[in-house]
Amino acid sequence: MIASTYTVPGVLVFVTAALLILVGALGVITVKNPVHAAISLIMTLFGVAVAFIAQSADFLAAVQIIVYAGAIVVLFLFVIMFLGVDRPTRLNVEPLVGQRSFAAVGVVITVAGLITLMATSHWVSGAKSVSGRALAPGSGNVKQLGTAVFTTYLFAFEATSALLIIAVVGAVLLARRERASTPEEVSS
Amino acid sequence: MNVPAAWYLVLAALLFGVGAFGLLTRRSALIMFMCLELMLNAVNLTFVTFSRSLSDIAGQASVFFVMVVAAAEVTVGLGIVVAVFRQRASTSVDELSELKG
Amino acid sequence: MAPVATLILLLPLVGFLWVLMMGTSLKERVIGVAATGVVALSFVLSVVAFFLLLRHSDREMTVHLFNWISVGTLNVPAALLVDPLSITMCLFVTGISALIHLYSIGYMKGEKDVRKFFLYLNLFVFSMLLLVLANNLLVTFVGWEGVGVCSYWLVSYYFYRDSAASAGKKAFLYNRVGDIGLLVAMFLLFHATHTLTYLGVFHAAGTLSPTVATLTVLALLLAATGKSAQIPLFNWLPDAMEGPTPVSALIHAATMVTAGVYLLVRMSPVLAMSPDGRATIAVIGGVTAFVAATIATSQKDIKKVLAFSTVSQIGYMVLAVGVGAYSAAIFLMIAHAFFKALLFLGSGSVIHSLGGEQDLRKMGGLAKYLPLTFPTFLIGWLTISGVPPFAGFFAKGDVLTNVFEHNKPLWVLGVVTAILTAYYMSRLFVLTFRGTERFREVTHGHDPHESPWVMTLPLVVLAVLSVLGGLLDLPWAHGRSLAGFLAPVLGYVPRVAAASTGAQWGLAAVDVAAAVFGLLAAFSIWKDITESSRYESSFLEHVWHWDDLYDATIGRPLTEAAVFSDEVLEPQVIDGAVTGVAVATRNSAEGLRKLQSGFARQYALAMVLGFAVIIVYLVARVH
Amino acid sequence: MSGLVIPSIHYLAILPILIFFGASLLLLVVSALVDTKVTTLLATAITALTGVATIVVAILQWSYVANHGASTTVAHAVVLDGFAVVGTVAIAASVVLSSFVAYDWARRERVAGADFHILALASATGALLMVSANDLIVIFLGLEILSIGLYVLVGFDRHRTTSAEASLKYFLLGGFASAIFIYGAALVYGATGSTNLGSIAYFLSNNLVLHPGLLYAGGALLLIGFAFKVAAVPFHLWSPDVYEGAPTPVTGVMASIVKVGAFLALLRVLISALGTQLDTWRPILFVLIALTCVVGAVVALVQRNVKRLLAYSSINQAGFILLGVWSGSARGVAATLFFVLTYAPVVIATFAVVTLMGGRGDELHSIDHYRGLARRQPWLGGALTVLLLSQLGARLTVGFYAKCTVLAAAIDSGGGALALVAILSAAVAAYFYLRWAMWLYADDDVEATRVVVPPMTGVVIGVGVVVAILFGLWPGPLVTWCQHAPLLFLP
Amino acid sequence: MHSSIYLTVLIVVPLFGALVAALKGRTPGLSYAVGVGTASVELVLSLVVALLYNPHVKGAGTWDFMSRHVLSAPLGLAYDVALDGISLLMVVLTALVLFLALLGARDRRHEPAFVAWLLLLTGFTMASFLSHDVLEFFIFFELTLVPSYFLISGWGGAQRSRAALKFFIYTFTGSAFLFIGILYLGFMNQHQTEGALSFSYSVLDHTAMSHGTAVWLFLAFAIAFAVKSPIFPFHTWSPVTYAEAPTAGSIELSALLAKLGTYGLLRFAVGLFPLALPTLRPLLLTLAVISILYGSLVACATPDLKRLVAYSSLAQMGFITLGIVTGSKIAMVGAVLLMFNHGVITAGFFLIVGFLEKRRGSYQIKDMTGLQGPAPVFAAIFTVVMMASIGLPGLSGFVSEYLILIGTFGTHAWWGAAATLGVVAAAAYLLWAYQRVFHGEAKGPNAEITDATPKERWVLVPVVVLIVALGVFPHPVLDRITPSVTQLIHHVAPAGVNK
Repeated sequence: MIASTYTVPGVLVFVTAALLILVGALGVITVKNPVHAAISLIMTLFGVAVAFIAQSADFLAAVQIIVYAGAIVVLFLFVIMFLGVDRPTRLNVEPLVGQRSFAAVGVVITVAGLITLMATSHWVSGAKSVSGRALAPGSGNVKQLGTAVFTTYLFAFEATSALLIIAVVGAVLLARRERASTPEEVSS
Repeated sequence: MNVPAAWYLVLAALLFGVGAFGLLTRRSALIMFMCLELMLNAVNLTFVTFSRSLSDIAGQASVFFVMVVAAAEVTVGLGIVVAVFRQRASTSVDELSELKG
Repeated sequence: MAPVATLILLLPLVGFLWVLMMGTSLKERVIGVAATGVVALSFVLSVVAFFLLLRHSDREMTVHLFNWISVGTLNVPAALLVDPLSITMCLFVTGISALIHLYSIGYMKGEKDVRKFFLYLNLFVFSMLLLVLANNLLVTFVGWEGVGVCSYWLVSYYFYRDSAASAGKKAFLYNRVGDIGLLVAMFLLFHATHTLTYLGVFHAAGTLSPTVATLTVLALLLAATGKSAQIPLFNWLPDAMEGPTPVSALIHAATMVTAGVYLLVRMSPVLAMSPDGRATIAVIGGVTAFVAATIATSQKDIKKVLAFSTVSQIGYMVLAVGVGAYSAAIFLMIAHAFFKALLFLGSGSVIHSLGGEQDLRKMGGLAKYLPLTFPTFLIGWLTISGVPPFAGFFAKGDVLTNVFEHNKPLWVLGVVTAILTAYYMSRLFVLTFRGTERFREVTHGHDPHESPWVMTLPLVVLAVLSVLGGLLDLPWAHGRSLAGFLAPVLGYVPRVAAASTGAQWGLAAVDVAAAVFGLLAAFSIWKDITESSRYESSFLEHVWHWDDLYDATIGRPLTEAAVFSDEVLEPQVIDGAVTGVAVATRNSAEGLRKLQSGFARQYALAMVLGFAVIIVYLVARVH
Repeated sequence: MSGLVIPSIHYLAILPILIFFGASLLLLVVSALVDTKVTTLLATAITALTGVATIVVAILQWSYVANHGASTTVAHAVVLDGFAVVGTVAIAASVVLSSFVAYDWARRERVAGADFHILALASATGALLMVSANDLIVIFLGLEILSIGLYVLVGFDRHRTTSAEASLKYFLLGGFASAIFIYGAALVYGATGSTNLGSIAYFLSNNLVLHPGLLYAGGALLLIGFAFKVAAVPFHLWSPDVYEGAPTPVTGVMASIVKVGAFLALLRVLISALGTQLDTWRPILFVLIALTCVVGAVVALVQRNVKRLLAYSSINQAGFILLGVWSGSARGVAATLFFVLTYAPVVIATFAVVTLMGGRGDELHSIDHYRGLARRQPWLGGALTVLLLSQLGARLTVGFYAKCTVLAAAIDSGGGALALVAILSAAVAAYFYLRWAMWLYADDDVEATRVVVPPMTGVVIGVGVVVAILFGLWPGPLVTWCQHAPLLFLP
Repeated sequence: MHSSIYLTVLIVVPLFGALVAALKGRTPGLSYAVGVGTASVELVLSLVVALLYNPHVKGAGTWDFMSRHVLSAPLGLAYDVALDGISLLMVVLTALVLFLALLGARDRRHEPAFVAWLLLLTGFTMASFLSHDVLEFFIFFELTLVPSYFLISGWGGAQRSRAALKFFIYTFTGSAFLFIGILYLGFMNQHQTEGALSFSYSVLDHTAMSHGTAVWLFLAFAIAFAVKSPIFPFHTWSPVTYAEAPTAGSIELSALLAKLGTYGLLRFAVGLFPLALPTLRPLLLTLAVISILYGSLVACATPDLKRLVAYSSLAQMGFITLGIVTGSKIAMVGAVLLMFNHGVITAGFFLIVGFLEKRRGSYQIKDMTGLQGPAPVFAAIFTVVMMASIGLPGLSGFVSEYLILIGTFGTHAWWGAAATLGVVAAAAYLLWAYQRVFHGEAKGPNAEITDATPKERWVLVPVVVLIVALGVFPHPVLDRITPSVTQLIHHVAPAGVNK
């Protein structure tokens, strides 16, 4: 598969996805205005969704759009507006000396290293399909996904409930305004 | 019709790198969160790519959980930002350097 | 015999312990009498032992007391060796000690701490006897150190005088340096012969390699120079005169200072193995005798003069040992003990009469005030000057004759020394008893008075001994004499065999001539002190600047080194290294602390960099 | 298309997790219903009960493991082995102790309600997940549950702006670390074809990986994720700030529960799953350990704020614990278990004392504030001295045997040099522990105000001291217990 | 073979005493009484043990009172006590020194704590001397740090905190190497025997190891012990610590803890790694000789009496080390004897210095002059102690020093000769100090000081008696030491230890 022949549409899809993803990502880290950053984020998310579809993860692509673009980014925008921080910030100054250069060097080395490492092991070295069944394209894999989530990952699935609850509780506690407690409450 | 998995993996790595760089260079907590999201998306992309090349559904299942985690993190994270903003009327991380030494 | 020998040794110790225990409850007088008594008693016992020994078939026996140290091959019993040599030493040590104890009763009357004085004195006698009676080197060493420390205490007896304190310390340290010699000698002998007892060592002496033998002899010589105040360690003795005069007489004239000579004589079988060693000994002795004599000619202090004369006389003894004339050395030692003790006690009597004045320039014309001291001192003077028929003449003659046979240059040196001896003693005599009276301001006009009988009696006895001392070993008394008595230990060398009678008379004549010349010279020069003091060179008065030399070459450098180590090396270098590490740590801590800038983005950066390093390592590992 | 087959679930194995999570849900409901005045006390009681119940369950688990051997359940996602049991006990105990401290703290700070306890229990659930998880994804979820709970707890104190600052810093960096971690999980998945530790181990032991680049990358990323959680240099920078900013009881929780969870999970991943690649990880760990020990000890020398000081001290301790990981042997596993098991109560007790000394507003953390404490209050001062000596590793305190075991493990696996570095760093650390202890006995300003020791906190301190001394005198049983609590998979 | 119960009691009694003293703090003076009582019991007990000790036990060589109980197999932790001629002497010394310190250097500030720490220290020291298990020894060896630390920092002079910290960190660092060495040795042995992990001395001393390993391990051990002793150049903590510590502390430190170092060097470094000895001997001999000469040199210049004693101790430690490493039996016996004698002598020194400080309120030499006038008894006793330290024959110091020197001379003549210079040096600095303090004219406050009180005299009596007795009649002691030393020598003999 690594050396599988590939077709023009495939490449086109990939290029589209790649462009969406990278342009969006660069947008996030370069644009001045947080709102624009959020927009670029959506762009990236779409790109990822495209990549998902291209790799026959249709369901996930859907979730990606709904959850991420639909929920998370909206949440971001909401907070931005709520806090009223949607005015542009100055990017040309970097108070921390050498931060950017070091960051660039570090990140480049890391990413390059990671890619090299992956390359040395021909991108994938795992055993094919530990879970046995080959991936079915299209809707088939929704069922597979469901099965996996409710069998192999049943415990993880249950654990997410804990995760979400604690997230909710936490968010509530954080966002809650200070309730000045009156002395007699603690006098006991 | 597919391009080699390698391409997607490299793409993911780059995305991860961009996210990391953004995290290191942007001062606004909100933007930094977005960068975290970028990184998590890179992970997701990687998972899906492996899932495809291993023709194993587990990878996609993992993505599912990562998304949940991302959601949870954002929820709490934004809550924290709000809390901080209440105290300092700013989302700039650099202003939070009272604790040091 | 065994109990007798043990008692001789223990009596003084008993006296010491008794006085120590009794504490301050005792009266001065009682203490004095008791101390004198025990020593006198052990003298009597020595006499008894002497006669017992004469009847003893092989004139030697060992008295085993108890097992002192025994580890592996090292076995050191606490045991005594009774033989002619040790008994001879016992006799004159105890005898003279007894006399001087008696003298001290009078001399120390009214001193602040008489009890302490007699304590030390008794302890000293004990140590001295231990030194001479021991049957092995280590026990000898005990006595050797014992007398050393006693002399330290007695010299710094007037501790509130800084000069006295320093003198005591100096004496101890110089002796200590000598002790290294004795220790090393012991080590060498032990590892060569696996024993330390004299008899054992002598038995194995034949097997010593020349090197070891020579090294041992030189080590012994070092020990001797320390204890017997020979070059290069002689200059503690004059300072030691800070002690009370009886101490000077007993320790620093008659007994302790001769211990070195005794040691060399005792080790004669080992000396026999090393001609080079003996030659060195002879040279040291001769040179010391001469140098000390020259110094003595210019000293102002009466006791200093006597001190240097002591050094010079012991030089003669060492010289005798060097040329193998052991019995001659012993002979001179005994004779010297008599007349030098006499002279010291006499000078003590003089000082006593002048209320503690020791400066020759403040004396003179004392003859008529000191009816008993004057004649006895006269005898002592003639004896040391070597005028026949006194003991000094025979003893010194005995030595010089032997030297003449072995080593002509040293003999010449000896004769010159004899002249000097006669000269400085006469100078002393003149300045003290003759000429104008210069002591009036010292005595505030009163006349000096003669000392009590306890002090004069010893003078008389010693005077008699000095006169008759020669009888111990007359040249023509073949064998039936000291030499003969000592023969079993030292090997009897008849002089007659070597030198012809004529030669002997010749040498004797030379000695007499030397003595007379010295006398006349002194009398002619020292008629009047004021203008004849130009004959005193400051170079000689300052002991050839010997102390200054040591101070410049050893004393000061060491002191500076010590101060340097204490003030610089220790705190700044050695401890500095430690504190340096501490400081470095603290500084690096401050540095690392800077990294903790408080900026979250920098923390993230640190993580990324660490990440990068790890990745790089892994990439390197994969390729 | 076969029907859905729900995997069999061995409830005993997941019971502790259920109890904890259930308890926190219960508290959530109760606190919504009952008047706040009661709930702080009630919450503490419930937490205590939860802890006790969990420990009882742990005992049952232990006997089960002893009889039937270690096993996995819920589709191999959860593992039940002695190792997990010991971890469970440590976490449960820590939670109970911390909740006691938190109770008195809350009363003092006028913080009503059960929020702390809810979050603490929830986070602890995450820690429990980590120690018994057998799947990278589950570990990741556990990590997140634990972390998210803590992000909130750290920002819990509204009176101090530093609290919120610490919270945000912790969140940002923590999020970064989780991203790295999960990326690592993804790469490992790609390298081995599974996220299940068992399958990974199985795969690695049966296939010789000719091109381990991907595996290495994944492992390294996982390692970094953990290194961040256990605050290993250079991934430690967050911890002093967060320790200082967080409310002191929370700091205690972080120093105990987080470390237990993270270290045990790290052991499981590195030794169970990636144990065959140990030679690759060792050099990395070597550097990490050396740096962690030294930096932790050295920087602590110049700290005036005791919470920061303890943060660095715990960094130094983390270096020691990593020694056990480095050795990668059964002895090393046991040593790590023993260390975390004994370190947790001691450090919680120490922070309990710090909480008391912090006073109203939790501000008084300058070390000068401790001068003459032992002269004013001999028992409190004495207790703190013992706790400090134990962390110093003084003989006859449990700290000594903790260090002894990990050093022994390291040396046994040929890490003499590393052990030497570590113990020399301990010698440096001795300096600030002792200086602190000495100030406790300083004679000056004995007249300063006394702090009252509320009963619950007193109990916690007492427990810490007892642990420190009791097992210091008689470590035998505990050591043996840890020896008999091996990992399910050992290469 | 006698029952090990004696030794256990020896260890437990002081610990128990400490507990009681700490708890009975309320009533004044009671804790002190408890302390003295404990000390007396300990002393009697140690003497009983000394009398019972049998140097020829079947199968145990010269070990007596032996028994071993494993406390934790995985840790290799065990309670393992035994006594041989070498440790016997140290045991008696420990008990004696405690007695002297309590009677001679009472400190009434926070008395219960003071007594408790002192007793604790004694208990730990006793235990380390009795340990027949290397790990156990190490634990107690380290434990002694804590009480000494609190003694110094609690009752010391102006610089006490600095001194205490320096002392602790310095020794702690040193023993880090020891710790690693011990563990390493233990595992090496375990891998060889494939048995349980054990640190028992009699097990470990059969560990086979390469020459290189032996050298490294020896160094690891030697550093710790060199710091503790102390030996040049690891000595710089000792002057400041001895000077700042309270008198009792100085006594315990120099008379006992220092011996822990040399004892460890002899028993563990030399005893366990004889292979390393030939290689390292030149180094150790040189350090020993430097310690002797350098210590004496600095002692000449130091202005403080306690520092002076500290440096003289450094010199004495040099002698002991010399005797330990030469490998000559005679020297080794001498070294062991000197450990004891130096303990007594230095205790005497510190006691007298302490008494003088009580009167003059200073340790500075320049503050004292002509004390022999007003205080002849002090002068006399000081003289005896001083002479013993100088090595005057007939006093205890001489016998040990002489044995060391003559032994060394046989195996390493040049080092022996160099060390012999130390004999002169000792006389130099001590006599000079004596002259400056006791000789001369006593003026002002110096003239007013009172002589030794009866109590002080009684405290000093045992010191003097021991000094004289062991000088004149060392035989019984030597007879107890020699067999154990012989055994040790035989054990290490094949590895190039001559004689």
